[in-house]
Amino acid sequence: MATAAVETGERETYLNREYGIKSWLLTVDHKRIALLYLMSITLFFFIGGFFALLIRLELLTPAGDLVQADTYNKLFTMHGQVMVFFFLIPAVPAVLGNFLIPIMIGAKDLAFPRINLLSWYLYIIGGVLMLYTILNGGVDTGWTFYTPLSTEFLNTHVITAGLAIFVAGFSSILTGLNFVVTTHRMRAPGMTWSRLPLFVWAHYATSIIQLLGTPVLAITLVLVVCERLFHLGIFNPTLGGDPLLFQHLFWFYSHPAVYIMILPGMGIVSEIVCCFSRKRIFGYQAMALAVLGIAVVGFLVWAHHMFVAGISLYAAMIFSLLSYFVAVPSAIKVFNWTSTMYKGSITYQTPMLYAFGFIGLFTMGGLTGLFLASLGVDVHVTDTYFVVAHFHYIMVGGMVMAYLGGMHFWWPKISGKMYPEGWGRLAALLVFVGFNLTFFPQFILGYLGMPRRYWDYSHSPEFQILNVLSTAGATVLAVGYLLPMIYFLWSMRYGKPAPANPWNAAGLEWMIPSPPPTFNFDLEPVVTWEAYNYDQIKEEVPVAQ
Amino acid sequence: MFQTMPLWPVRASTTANSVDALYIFLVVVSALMSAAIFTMVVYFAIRYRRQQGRRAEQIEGSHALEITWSVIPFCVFMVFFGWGANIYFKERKPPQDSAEVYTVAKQWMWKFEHMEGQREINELHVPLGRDVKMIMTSQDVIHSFYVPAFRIKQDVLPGRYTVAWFRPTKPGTYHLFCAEYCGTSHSGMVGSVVVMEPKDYEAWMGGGGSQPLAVTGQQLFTQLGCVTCHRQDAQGRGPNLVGIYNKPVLLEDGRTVIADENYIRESILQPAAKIVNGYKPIMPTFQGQISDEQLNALVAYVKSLSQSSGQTGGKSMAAATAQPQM
Amino acid sequence: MPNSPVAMANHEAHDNPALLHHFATEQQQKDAASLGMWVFLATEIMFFGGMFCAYLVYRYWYFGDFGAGSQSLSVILGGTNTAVLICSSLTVALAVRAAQLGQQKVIVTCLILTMILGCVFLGIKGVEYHDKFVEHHVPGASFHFPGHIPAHPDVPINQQHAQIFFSLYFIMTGLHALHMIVGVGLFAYITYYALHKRYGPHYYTPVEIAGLYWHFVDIIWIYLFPLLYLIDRHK
Amino acid sequence: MSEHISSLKLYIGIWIALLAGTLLTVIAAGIDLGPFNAVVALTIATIKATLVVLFFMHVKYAHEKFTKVVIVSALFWLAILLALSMADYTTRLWT
Repeated sequence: MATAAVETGERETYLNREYGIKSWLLTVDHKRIALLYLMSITLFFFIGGFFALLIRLELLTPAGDLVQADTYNKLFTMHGQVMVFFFLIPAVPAVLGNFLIPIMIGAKDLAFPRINLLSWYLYIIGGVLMLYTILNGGVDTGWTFYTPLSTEFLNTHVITAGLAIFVAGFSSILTGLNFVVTTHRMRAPGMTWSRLPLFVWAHYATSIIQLLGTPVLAITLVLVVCERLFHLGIFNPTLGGDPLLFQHLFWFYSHPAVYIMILPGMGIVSEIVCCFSRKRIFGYQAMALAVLGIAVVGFLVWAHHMFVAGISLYAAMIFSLLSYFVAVPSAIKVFNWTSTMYKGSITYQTPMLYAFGFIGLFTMGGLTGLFLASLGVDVHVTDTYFVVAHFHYIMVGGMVMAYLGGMHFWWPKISGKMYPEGWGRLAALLVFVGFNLTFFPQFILGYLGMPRRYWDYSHSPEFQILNVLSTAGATVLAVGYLLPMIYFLWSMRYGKPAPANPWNAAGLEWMIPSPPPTFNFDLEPVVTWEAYNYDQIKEEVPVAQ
Repeated sequence: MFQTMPLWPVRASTTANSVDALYIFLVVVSALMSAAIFTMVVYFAIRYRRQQGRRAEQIEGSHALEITWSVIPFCVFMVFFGWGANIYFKERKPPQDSAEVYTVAKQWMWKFEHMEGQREINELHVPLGRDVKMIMTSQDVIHSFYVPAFRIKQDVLPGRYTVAWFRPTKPGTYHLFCAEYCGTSHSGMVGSVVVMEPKDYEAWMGGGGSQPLAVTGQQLFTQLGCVTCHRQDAQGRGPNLVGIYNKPVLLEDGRTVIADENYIRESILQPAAKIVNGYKPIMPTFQGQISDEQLNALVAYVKSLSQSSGQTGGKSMAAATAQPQM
Repeated sequence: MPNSPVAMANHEAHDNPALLHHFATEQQQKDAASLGMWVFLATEIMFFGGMFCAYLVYRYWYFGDFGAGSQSLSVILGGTNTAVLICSSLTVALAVRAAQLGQQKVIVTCLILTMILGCVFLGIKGVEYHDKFVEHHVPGASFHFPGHIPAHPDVPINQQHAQIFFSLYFIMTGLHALHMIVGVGLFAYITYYALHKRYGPHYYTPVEIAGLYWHFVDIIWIYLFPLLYLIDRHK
Repeated sequence: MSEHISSLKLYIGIWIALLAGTLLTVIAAGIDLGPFNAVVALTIATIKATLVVLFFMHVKYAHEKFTKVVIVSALFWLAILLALSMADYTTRLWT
């Protein structure tokens, strides 16, 4: 096989094996598909981020003076839809999971490479539908699509937005399907379940949610579209339907969807904390069980989004109680990461800084979640900025921090180049500071009673100072997010070549060259060691330049 | 330009006191928990930073420790749950003698109607120290009745009643927000709740020359011909409505339901849905034929039929102001 | 690689065209495909599950109107369709068996029979839809469903509640029919390869996993039939 | 690769059982059993579904236990959806 790389005399990698647009768009190599995903989710991240900045700018002053009310409603709707369905949910699984899972378990590829490519195309079809929606005037249902507002009262592009999410949902399902089968069927000899990196465990748990939750969202969106087209009445109270049924079905997916976002992040943090503490994870078994526990119990709590929606008093109590059950495995994870650092040999490279940030922000996000699970307090703070702050602590403070940490940790493996460490640390710091400045004031705003999705708060000017702080933080955050993109791109051309194992980390992915060859392993590896065998790795993390 | 920046919302209802107490408890416990975690992370990060000649000590984990830090937080969580559930339970159960305000929400305004017949838009006047029960419905989409100073919030749904209640403890004017996104002018669907000293309230109330809601309902009851079947004796073709409010009703299919506002409402709009035992489903439907305001008046009238027998019907604010304060 | 020596197991390079490059053995490939289909069917259960949830709620609320709606459906046609699907499940199972035994002609015959039965099902379904359309039982502006609910001859049917029943009927059976169409398409594809004697005792994974899908669609119908056609029939 | 090959007799037997079940469920629907009509209908449907899963879909002979885990989890999740939703609907009228 004469490949492009061989002709130029370089070592053949997945990047230089073939060139040309076709070799990318028709690839079935999980690593190339991961990069396709990386490019597309980055695009959507910046689209969603742009909407967020406009929202924050509008809220700088109490009056609605930057955009019109309808425009504002579209901005927060599309910010939510783009970020949730086109960034947060696919980001870690489809980019890092796709790239790393086969390598981590010693496989040449995912079980179904063509389905993997199909799932990217579905994502793109969904994404194009979403872009079509945005460019044609947008949609203003709120990302939650609450009926009967979305079905009977709005005349924006609800149907295309619904279809976009429907199609993207199937992309997510196929990714999950591939991961589950791959984890079961493609492990190398010796790679037992108890030797799997926690990153793989986390994706396995995530896949369960994707597989069993997403279809319910899909059918719910089908019903919303049918309602809009034919006015059947299933969610319309004036035709005998129950709008709360929509909320039940929607949150049955959309609450566990939060765990789709955060569990892979937890997997990343486990890898990073172990590597930069030079230690085996504290309580491997509990960590693996905890992600599974979160995935299962996470399905039992959805109606805590509906405590004031008009559900039965008794159902509310059950869901409140169950919500606390899901907090226990989350608490275990935080304590175990902390304990992993105990008596370690810790260095503060960029990925570790993100991991520190994740632990802190996830702790705060999780603890404020307990406020929301508590019925009496939830009545006051639900649908206010308290909720907005809480879920941004989990999704941005948790998931995005972990995603960036992971991107820095594995960037040398993915690209074969080192990023500039100093800039990396600066960006991590900016993200952390900017994030807290943006979202901490929103907790206070929420308890003060500022409802979410308000375009104009001129009736309550007392909310302004906190909003100004939040907007100031958002600009810092924006710089923090732009920096990595710039220096990652820079490093692709100017970065130092990365060695196979720049961090002296444990795990199969570090035993193959950077960037990996097309089929990952020339020979099928046989695993004879436990995960995070840092006791067998004599070298420390090389000192940063 | 900047007004003062409050860090704590006004506390103006009995519920606000209990919610704040729990909230402060939660803040303190969470602060302690996160302080413990942050201290450990920072301490370990510094204490066990990489040093020449020292290597990481491998520790497998400890089930004892893991169980400890699962069980202890879980017990704390159960306190959160129990305390919060207790508050919620009270929030969802309006006291028997509450004054009642019928509320119709629509894009994008709040319409209130007092038992005395006063109507208000986006402004609600209530007397200090009186339990007030909001009986709410929506004409279009889902809204949410939210008064931060009272720490109460309840979604307002089309097609049914939802209920919220509060007892104001501090005179003043407080924000009323719609907290559920309801379309273009969601952020314009705001108003205020004015809590007045009982004397001022009576003066305000005396200003209007409207007729009580139940009387309006009674007139409708006659006009619409309800009275021909729902007679106040056992001879009517429809059930006698005297004294039924909040009482169990035996249905023809053997089920028993409580005749609350939602049941009365449903029985007017869809009479065939829950037929009282021993009666024929002959009543015509009033769905789409009466407005939400008329429906409220009818419900208020039917409930007023239960007052004489010592039941709680639609109590008015005026009746309230005469009562002893808190 | 200084950290820990990676032992490598050397597998002989294979040149079996049916075995994809990233699998070590045929068994691994077959197991992956079959597990993949099972996992997909699990998601399908939840896909229909959302509909079943809506069905359950409204059946609980509007039982009488659901009974009336149900009685307007033809048990004869629905029952016949159930039998047709069960027969098609048998022919699929026999196609898999024939592949396991290497009986090329039987594979093709069974697959064609399956497709014919699938089309018969869809045809009968079409007749039912047509009847409903003629009777104005299709939800929408011209929806009209007069009559009384079965248990209470003097209670008129609530049009809105009946419309919800028929909405659920059409969406559930419509989604099911869509799955049938996909299934027939899959079998057409497989039959093409069966005609080229692609399948035999050593390789019949496509027949098997398409069969799993078809059986699943059959099972959905096994539940849809009593849930939609047989509510309150005795009244 | 030693896959189980079921006998023709077994397949025909299952087929007859399924057809009989269909007939039975139609007959049972015509008898007034009160609330048990639904129970009987769903029981028959479940028996039929189980026969299809075990014999037509070869789960009885699957050498892989995980197939069963997948089926059971999907049903468990469906049960979560139905049970917890109904926990709301059935208790709304309680006071």
